Amino acid sequence: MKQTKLGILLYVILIIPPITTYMESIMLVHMLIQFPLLILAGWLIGEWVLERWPYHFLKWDANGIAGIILVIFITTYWMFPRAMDESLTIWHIELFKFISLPLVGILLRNSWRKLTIIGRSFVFLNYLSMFGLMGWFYIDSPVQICNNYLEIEQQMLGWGFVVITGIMIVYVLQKCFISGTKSNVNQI
Amino acid sequence: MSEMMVRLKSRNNLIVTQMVVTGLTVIVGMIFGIIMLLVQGGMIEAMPATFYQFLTIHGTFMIGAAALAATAIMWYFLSHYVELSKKILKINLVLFIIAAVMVTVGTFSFEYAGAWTFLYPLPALSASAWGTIGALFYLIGMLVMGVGFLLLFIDSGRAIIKKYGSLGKGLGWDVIIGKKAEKDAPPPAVVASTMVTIVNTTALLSGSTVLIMNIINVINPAFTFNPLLAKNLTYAFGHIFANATIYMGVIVVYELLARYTKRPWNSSRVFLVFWTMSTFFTLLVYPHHLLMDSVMPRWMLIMGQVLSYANGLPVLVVTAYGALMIVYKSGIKWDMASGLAYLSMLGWTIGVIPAIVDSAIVVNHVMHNTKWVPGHFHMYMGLGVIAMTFSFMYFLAKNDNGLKETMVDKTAFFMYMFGLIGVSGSFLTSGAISTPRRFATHLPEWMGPAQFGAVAGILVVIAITIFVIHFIRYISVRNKGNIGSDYYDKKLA
Amino acid sequence: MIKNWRNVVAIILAIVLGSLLIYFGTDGFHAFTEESARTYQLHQEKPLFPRVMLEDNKERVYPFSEFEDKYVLITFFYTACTDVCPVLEMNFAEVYDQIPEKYIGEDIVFLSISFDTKHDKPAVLENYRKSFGSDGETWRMARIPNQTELDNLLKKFGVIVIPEGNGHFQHNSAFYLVNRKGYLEKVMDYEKVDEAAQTVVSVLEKEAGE
Amino acid sequence: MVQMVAWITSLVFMLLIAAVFLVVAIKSKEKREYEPIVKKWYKARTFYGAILVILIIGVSLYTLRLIPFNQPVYSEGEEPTIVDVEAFQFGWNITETEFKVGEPVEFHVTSQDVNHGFGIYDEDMEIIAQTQAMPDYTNKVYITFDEPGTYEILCLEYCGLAHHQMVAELVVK
Repeated sequence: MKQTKLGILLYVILIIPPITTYMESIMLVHMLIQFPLLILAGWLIGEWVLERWPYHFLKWDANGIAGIILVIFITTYWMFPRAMDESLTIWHIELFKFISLPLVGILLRNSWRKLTIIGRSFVFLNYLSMFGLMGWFYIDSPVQICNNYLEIEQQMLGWGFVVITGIMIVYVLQKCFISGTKSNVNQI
Repeated sequence: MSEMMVRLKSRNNLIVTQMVVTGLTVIVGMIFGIIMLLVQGGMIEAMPATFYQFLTIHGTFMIGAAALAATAIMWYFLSHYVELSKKILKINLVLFIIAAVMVTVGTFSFEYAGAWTFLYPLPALSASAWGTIGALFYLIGMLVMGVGFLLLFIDSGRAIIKKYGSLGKGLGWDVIIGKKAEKDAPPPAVVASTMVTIVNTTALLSGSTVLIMNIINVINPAFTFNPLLAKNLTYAFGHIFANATIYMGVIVVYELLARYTKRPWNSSRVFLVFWTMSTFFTLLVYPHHLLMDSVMPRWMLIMGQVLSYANGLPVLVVTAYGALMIVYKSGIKWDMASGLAYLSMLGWTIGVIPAIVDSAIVVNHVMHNTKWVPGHFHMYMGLGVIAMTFSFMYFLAKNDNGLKETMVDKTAFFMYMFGLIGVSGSFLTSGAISTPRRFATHLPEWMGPAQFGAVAGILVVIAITIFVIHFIRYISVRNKGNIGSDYYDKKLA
Repeated sequence: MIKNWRNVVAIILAIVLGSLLIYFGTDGFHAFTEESARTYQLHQEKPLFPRVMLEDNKERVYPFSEFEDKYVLITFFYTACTDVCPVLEMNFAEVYDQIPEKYIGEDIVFLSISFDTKHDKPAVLENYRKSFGSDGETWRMARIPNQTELDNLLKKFGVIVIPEGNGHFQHNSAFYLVNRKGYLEKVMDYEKVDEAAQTVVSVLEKEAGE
Repeated sequence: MVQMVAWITSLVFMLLIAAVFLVVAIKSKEKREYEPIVKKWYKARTFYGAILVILIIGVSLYTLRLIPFNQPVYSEGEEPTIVDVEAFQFGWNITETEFKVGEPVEFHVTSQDVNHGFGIYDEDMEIIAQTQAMPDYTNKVYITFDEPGTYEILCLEYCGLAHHQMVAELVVK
């Protein structure tokens, strides 16, 4: 239960208004730090959730596919420039953010271990190309896409995505081309 | 029947189904192709809308069929060496059929005619020729097909890594650097599969990215993307995906000729080096499709030309040369399977020549997007990949069932060979006289080669139909419970 | 298959829920950015131009209702702007030129509203208008001296202005067409001049035909 | 011109390859040990591979000397005529369509909507130059017409149902 406590602590810190406001004031931090931290909080809390209702997850999401589909949809939604804008101006979108992203973490924790290697690789590769596209999109966009952020911030976010994509590519390459011992090869 | 036999049979069943789907798709695709040539030759009339729908369907079906057949070949032989997932193969086939239906509905019911290259922003901006729904059917269909293939290649990558340790080792890098002896090198089938896994995963990722860009743009045209990025992604996808079919298909040549001549076709160090070169070149040469975009970075275009030249080396020096060497004074028994395998190497090698010629920037300046381009790939794909496909079919029929080949089959072989040389030759001639590619109508001076091509095309369709009939005969014999004598599989068991 | 019916249900449910989220999150795939959402919403809502006092380039002061019974085509800008606004006003001038003369001043008035109240005094506006060929009568440039009124207008019309602190602003741009009754009729892309001019002319013609 | 060279070069190499395949197929009837064949032909391969590499380097250097998208160096006092070309579904907006023989011309080609191809055909309907017309970007073609006559512009990138009807004319006097 150590993870759960940590998760709750993280979540509480994230919803403290000054911290929230600060994080949201910088576009890069908003999308690439606050979002992932919220997901991480969910993942940690997932420890308790999965223990509390193990059978529900087993029954309804035995192979992890339903969970991962929801994860993909929710994260895709949060990648729209509009969702980010609206979370600043409309309170119920902000509320939805603080509920849906931790939910992503919980679902991800359950689904990820149930997915086969093929499923995991598929999801991973899709995020890789999606992040690459987002990077290009935010850097190259000739207009300001978000009303609440300056263009320069938008480009910084774009570069953030490019860096993440780069790291993901390096990860894939080292997994596929630098073989370790047989045992860890099995878990791409 | 032993458990092993049952497993093998169910595995072969899937492959056989996949080959039937391919064979039928190829015939349908060819018929559309002939109709287009007839229209261009002024022998029949069709509305431009109809012509371009046929163009779209022809391209999509042929690329799809080639990929499906090639993956069947790769899967069949690769599964002798590594443990592949049958479930994934099945999922891929199902997704492919769904995709084919969606593409057909989009094209014929909703009049989508944006060509198989769906060059952004054409799907969205059709000058009101087709609507959102048609474009979405087509694009999502392609996306579904992409998902199937992506899963398949993730699976092959997983299996190769599991058996050999890494994709690098699948390409035999440890043999190249001398850490492992040549005799322990991965067999050619594994090397080729590894190469294709690497390049096709990349291709499919760029393809799905540009498809999603197109889909968003079609749904909401206010949302635009950078057209040059889209073009790069499209050709990275199209070029690699089309090329990879021959690198999968060639596995059947490696396996068959070695067996027929009873000579070993092993992975030597040179062989491995050249396959690694092929891997990189195939990934890097797609800018030769963009030579006529002077806004591209100059170094990319020059790289496109130089690497296209260099990319001819592996096939000219290793693969084709190896095939010639193994056949030379071998006392080989020629039949349909070995004959088609040998013919496919000829098709591949001579198909590479016009491609190399056209990849020179000065030549491309006057030959890009003329019929020279289809001339090259009809040779390369038609006489290359398709010959490999039918070589594999005859191999399965003979190996599994000992089904006899007749004079009709032999006649079909020559009809097919001369027919396709005729088709490709007519395209190349058209290209040399500046006939533009993808034109619904031709000027009178362009019509001659098109008419010739149409006649040659009819020969090819007849030949292919005979091939497919032979295969269907094999299936009907097979279904009578006469499980064959796949000596190879038995040996494995 | 049957034994994991729950899984199948869950997968279908996930797809349906996810699609609904994306669908409503983008107003039925219409708006991926807030800007497009805003335009879409404005077209749905057609807000009323609020009561404001304008002070124009000739130092005349009057309420917006001065233009009652005329169409008003509006842009929002500030004169110190170095990137978007000059283009915006240039394009505005092109639209002005494309409207048949018989409508100008009679049925339609052009109005550029500055949101830089402090800096853009009438004299500045008077100077600025000349560089775009505005006549100061049928195409006026004006500011709204009362900050509260200005803010209210910007909010109603969804104009977003972020001061950068160095005398510059980040803002969004468009052509706004307000009808004779003072309601917002259309929001048009300022980069597509011909399209905007056509839209305005067709609105005017349609009325004349009635 | 270039087309003919390309066609003949390709034909020669293709026939050469086909001949080799034919000879090997005929020789396949004999049966010999594989070892000596491998030994002999591996040696030959090294030689043959080296020749190919040299050929490739030579041809690359030769063909890359003058790549068509390098702006030509104009002589003193000579100004090229700059012509803006805009392609659209389905036609061409060309700012100038009459030229003189020997006059250097730069076509700056772009597109309003989708990708098109800007192909210049001479009187004999042979392509003499081309570039892609794409939205948001401007590609350039440099050309000096050597012969008077009527030249045609055809679209060389599939752009929709009237793709084959996108024709324009240039007159060179």
